[in-house]
Amino acid sequence: MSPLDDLKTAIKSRLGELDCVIGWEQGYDQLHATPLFIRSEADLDRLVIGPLAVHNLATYLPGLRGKKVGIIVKGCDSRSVIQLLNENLITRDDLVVFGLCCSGVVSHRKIRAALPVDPGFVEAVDLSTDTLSITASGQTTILHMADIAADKCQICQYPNALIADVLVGSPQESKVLTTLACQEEFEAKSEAEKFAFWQETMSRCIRCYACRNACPMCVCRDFCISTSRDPLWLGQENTPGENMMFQLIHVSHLTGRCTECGECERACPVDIPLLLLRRYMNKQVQDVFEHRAGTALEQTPPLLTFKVEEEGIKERGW
Amino acid sequence: MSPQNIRELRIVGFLCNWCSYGGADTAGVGRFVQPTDLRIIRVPCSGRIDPLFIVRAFMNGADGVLVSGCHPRDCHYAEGNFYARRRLEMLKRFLPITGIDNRRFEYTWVSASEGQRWQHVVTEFTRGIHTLGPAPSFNPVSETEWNKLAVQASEGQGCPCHG
Amino acid sequence: MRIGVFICHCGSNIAGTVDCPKVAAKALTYPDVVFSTDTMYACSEPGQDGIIAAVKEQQLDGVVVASCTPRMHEQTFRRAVERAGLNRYMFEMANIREHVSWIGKIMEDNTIKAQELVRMAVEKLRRNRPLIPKRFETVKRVLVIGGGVAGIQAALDCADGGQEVVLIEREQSIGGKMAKLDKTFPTVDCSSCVLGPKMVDIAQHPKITLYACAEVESVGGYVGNFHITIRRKATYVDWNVCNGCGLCLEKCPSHKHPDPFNENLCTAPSINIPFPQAIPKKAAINPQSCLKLTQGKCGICATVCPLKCIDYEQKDELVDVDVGAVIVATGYDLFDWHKYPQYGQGRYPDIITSMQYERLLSASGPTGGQIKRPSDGKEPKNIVFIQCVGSRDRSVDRPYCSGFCCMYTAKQAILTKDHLPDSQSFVFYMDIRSPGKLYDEFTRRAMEEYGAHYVRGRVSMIYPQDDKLLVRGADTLAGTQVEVQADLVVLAVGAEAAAGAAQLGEKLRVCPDQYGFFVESHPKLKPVETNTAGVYLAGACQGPKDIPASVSQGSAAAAKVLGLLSKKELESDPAVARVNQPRCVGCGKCIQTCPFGAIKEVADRFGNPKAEVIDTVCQGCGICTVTCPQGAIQLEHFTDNQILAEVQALCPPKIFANYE
Amino acid sequence: MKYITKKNLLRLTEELSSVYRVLAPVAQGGTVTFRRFHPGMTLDMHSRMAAVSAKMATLPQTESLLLVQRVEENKKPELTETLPQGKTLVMGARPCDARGKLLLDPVFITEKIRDQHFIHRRENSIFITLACDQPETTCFCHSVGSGPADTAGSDILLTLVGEGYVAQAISDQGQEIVTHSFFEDAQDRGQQAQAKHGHALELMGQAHDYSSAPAKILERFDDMDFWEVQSAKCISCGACTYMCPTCYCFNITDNDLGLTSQRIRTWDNCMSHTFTLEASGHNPRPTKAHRLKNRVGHKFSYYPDLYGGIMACCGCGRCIKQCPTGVDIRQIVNAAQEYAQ
Repeated sequence: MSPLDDLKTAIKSRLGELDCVIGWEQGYDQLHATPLFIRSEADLDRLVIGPLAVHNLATYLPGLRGKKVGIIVKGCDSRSVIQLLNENLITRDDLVVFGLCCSGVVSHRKIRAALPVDPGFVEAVDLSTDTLSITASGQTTILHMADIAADKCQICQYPNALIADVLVGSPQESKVLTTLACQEEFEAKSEAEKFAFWQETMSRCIRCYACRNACPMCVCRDFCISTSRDPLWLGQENTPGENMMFQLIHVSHLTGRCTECGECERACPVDIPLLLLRRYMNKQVQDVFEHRAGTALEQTPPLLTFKVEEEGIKERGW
Repeated sequence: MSPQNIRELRIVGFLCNWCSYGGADTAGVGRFVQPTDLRIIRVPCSGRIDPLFIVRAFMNGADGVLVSGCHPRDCHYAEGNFYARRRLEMLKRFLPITGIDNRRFEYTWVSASEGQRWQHVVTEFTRGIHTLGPAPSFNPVSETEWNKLAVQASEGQGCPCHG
Repeated sequence: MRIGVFICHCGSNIAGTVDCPKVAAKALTYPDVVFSTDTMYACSEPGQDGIIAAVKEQQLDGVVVASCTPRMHEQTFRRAVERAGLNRYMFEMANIREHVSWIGKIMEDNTIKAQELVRMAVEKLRRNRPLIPKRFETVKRVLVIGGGVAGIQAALDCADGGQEVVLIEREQSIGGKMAKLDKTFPTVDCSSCVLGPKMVDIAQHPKITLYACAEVESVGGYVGNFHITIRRKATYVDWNVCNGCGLCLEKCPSHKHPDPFNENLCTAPSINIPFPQAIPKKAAINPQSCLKLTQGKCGICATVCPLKCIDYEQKDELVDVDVGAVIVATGYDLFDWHKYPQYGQGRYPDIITSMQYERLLSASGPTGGQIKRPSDGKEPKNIVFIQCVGSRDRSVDRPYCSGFCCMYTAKQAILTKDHLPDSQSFVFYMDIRSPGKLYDEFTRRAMEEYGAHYVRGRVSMIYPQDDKLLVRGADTLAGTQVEVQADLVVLAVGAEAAAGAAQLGEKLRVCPDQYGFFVESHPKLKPVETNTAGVYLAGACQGPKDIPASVSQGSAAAAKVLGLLSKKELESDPAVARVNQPRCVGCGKCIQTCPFGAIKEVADRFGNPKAEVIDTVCQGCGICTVTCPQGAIQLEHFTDNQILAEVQALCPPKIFANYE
Repeated sequence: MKYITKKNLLRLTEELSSVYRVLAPVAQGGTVTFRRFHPGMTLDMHSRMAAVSAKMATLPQTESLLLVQRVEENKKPELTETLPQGKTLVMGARPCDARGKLLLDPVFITEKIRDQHFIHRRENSIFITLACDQPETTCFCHSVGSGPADTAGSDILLTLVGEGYVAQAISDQGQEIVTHSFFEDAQDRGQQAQAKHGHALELMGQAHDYSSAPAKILERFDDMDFWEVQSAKCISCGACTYMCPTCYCFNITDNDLGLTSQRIRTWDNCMSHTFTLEASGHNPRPTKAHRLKNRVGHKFSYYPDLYGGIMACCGCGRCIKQCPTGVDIRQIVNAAQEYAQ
């Protein structure tokens, strides 16, 4: 039996006790998946998994608090589930986790970049282990998975769900690579260059808050300080400065909590590389506190605790 | 706001009421002369200082931000500066990726009795900020700069894999 | 809103380097400012009257005073605006003295800075709101920690003032350091004759409950309502029954361990009553040396005790008490002189501390009041006293003066002459510090009437020569080296913070200073208060002190407590954190980080978890406000919007007429 | 019919940018957005449909309405109304962008309310539109009364033929522009353009009939179970509304900055909790189901009810294509239309 069949069998046996199970189905074309809320066995037929099932479904969990739900998670998504549990934002007893052993998902942005014209009219998609072939507007292009895998998959350390009531598929190896060349290249730029980059990048942000609402750790949702008057942290005006301020609020609130699932960047309709900020902050957290969010139950986010002597912090002497 | 004295740069200080604000008072009582750039905001505890206040100051054009609290273990509220230390250290380490020079931000500990230390910290920090000069404005300040931004954007400069 | 601004000249303190009228004029252009003036002394009576009159005439609903530091006069002006009929929190201060006029030289820069600080205060005030304190009742009981002379005085004064007192003492008996002293300066009266009756009063006072061999385990609650857990350490003797007859002491076969009460000059039995006047006069077993407890054999004391009160199975006991106030009187420890290499670091038995010398002088001491040197029991002839051992010395991190060593050294020189008329005392000193009533006369008597030879200088080295000690030092007045052949050397060791003070401070949330002494609320105006409401300091735990000063502080702390508890109700500071419950997502991060346990989880009417602040426990630090990502918990008077308004006032955002 | 080469179109755009505030599709960081065009920049008309519509030409994301300034010598604050200035030209809009613009008119220009800011921009903007030759899976303009070569709202319609564009002047202003020497006669390229238009429409397939939608959606108004299922995967962000050519809801905010204050108008977003949050703390649309119901309902039921049956949707499909979770407004309307007990 394929992992998908295993998964369907497992869900079928638990569906009765659950309000719904969150998975994926095909979206508006064969290239795009979309979240699926499985409420009946009939819904189960539409379930898909694989490299096109890109969404981190953990994002939905805090909003479903109080209901008994099942969720299908990839390795990276499972970190978000753990982090939410650690922060007391969801209840383990109300949750059934169907874990996947994931070999990576695609980046639609990279697919777009690999094609001469936006694949707006997709006629057929064919997936193999290593390739993705797309027929759009009468032309067929074969893309190699390695070239179009999401950034996070290229350095994935947690391909298999870290928390699961049911784990399907055969466990995958973590990647050897732990840093991305593009990240390092960006970090190596001068401060003035980075400043200019964010200025111009933030000038196309439309502050739609897709990055925030797609983020599984943005649990304030309706009560985010960026849209409130009291406290009033952010102006409504759409300027690069206020847009950047919002991103800095987002990163600041994610300090030690970000599971690097990449949903923010994926959700961004104007393709702002938000993970540049996240990965850098996560690296600092790792360096100072030896902490990686959502990799173990019972972790305390580092900003919610302290040590009297901080080995990782070297303060400036005057 | 009145046109600012051009000799001065905009430096914002966040000081806890119990130690550092008192230390600044002690420096005053001792008539320890300091540069006048710094403007101090009094907060009850360094644990009250949201790193985002500092970010906000920078986004609004501050040239430097100085935070000072009680020495570790001496917090009036026992633990406030321990939390502050973690938060502020993360901000300091994070700033470079945003393109804000993190030498523009420092945090330190000054007790209510350390008037001289306060004078030293303010003098040194202010000197450092003057060496760095005025901070660039994130929002373009003129039509020309807006235009420059648009042209820059179309040139796709920036992130190597996303540019 | 109608805001009034008052720019204080503070005589020439501010006006000397700040153009006050210009600052006042500028303030009139600030939003909501309807009245602005400069004033000579805002804090003076006419100054305050001016503020009150302006509030009434101009119908102000907020006041900004730009003057000295708010740490000086914020309370003064808050009371003034209250008298004018405003809420005390509708007031802000701009510090243009300590932070402007006193540290900047250039008038123009100072004036601009003062204007901006005023503007910042105005922006903050525009976002202030009246805050009303909550009222709560107090427990009419006091906890006194430490049974030295300061604690004894405080306990007796509180009890005499009608409050119930719980006095706890770490050692087996109260009395503290003073109980070990022979005589006291400057009257040279017998220490135990002075202290003894007070100790008895403690034992007999109907309002005082004494727990010896006890320590504070934990502290909860807040001013007026502290919940204290006391750990009563096992003494292995049922103190309800023991009558202190002392039979067990005589029969105890294990009496080889040093006697701490006698500064280890002699040994003590493993079951002991430290000294004859001990209060409570009860025996206790030392579990480190008792044969029964360490090896399981012996048990003689249990056999001989006529009241059968020995209990080898006794365990520590926890006692809970609720009190309205706490007086900390935990005293001091003596500096460990072994840090100094020049004094032999313990190789020479005839170099002793001043406290050991007190025990030698004491009639109830190990020698029965005979001065005999430890090495051979001979009476010494030449006795060298070295002052400032662990005082005024940066090299051992004790730069402060311990204050009482000059006096007790003079006293010991006088007593030495009384005990041994043929003896000669030499005193090596740095300066003589004797600023007390009859103090300087007393030191002069030591020199002039008792012939003590005072040498101004430090001792560089002591080494043995035959059965004597050669003390080599400098005489800085004569500019020569001096050498004294001493039979006995007495080190006037300084005071340092008591062991365990830091841990106790943490429990009580009282800060220690850099040397470990507890910090008072204000060095001049609030010498016995701490920054934790309801916790007071008495005696040397706050800094080195002699007996009169300790007793005065004990009484002073008692007066403060009596004042506090005489109020039927107390008001809590309303500048505490408050939860905007609809915004709260119930994640509990604030509960996790609050150092005071001041936030609890409650359920809203839909059963969703929400945070709620316990007003009286909240200390107003604001850690929670930063922890809460959705800003649902805001520290009143220091809300995000108030601080952001200050930031925006200093760093105004750029406004665009066109955003396209 | 006129014709202009790609190269000349760029030159034309450069020239126009000295007279107009030109908004044009520009590639940046892997995406294409409408941005202020300056000489030296390159146009990206074809690689993909601009992520955000050209709505900002007539309804900018942020606009200043009033400025309040305190001048030092004068205690009384000065109040200035900040009306828009100048003319705007949109280069490379799609027919759906131009069509979307028209749907805002009945809202901002009524008998009672005449929004001066909107009217100024509306009257001073020119749309040079590019006909679509390749519809996308998410496109459904032909189902809402438009089409890949719809001329409504445009001043000039360009159609890609060879290495240039056939230019059809629609308005007088468009006519004036095509008289420029960069334009040549289209000759038989006009027919080729026509053929392309027909082909594109053919590719779009059968149009969907939305005529029953207004009534059917209203029938589901109180059926929150229906809306909860439909909105399950919605994450309640504002991407759909901000990218939409026809979403016109705005917010007015006073930025009290003490010495200088400003009243601004910004795009608002009905997917946001604060959109309907009342001062009391009560929110009539507390969940994403309520909010998505409003968005779909407004576009396919309430608006057509108010304005003569026209859907408040131009079928550009941006909300579907760029929704982070793939919420498809067509499916929701279909579900309401086909709803059976």
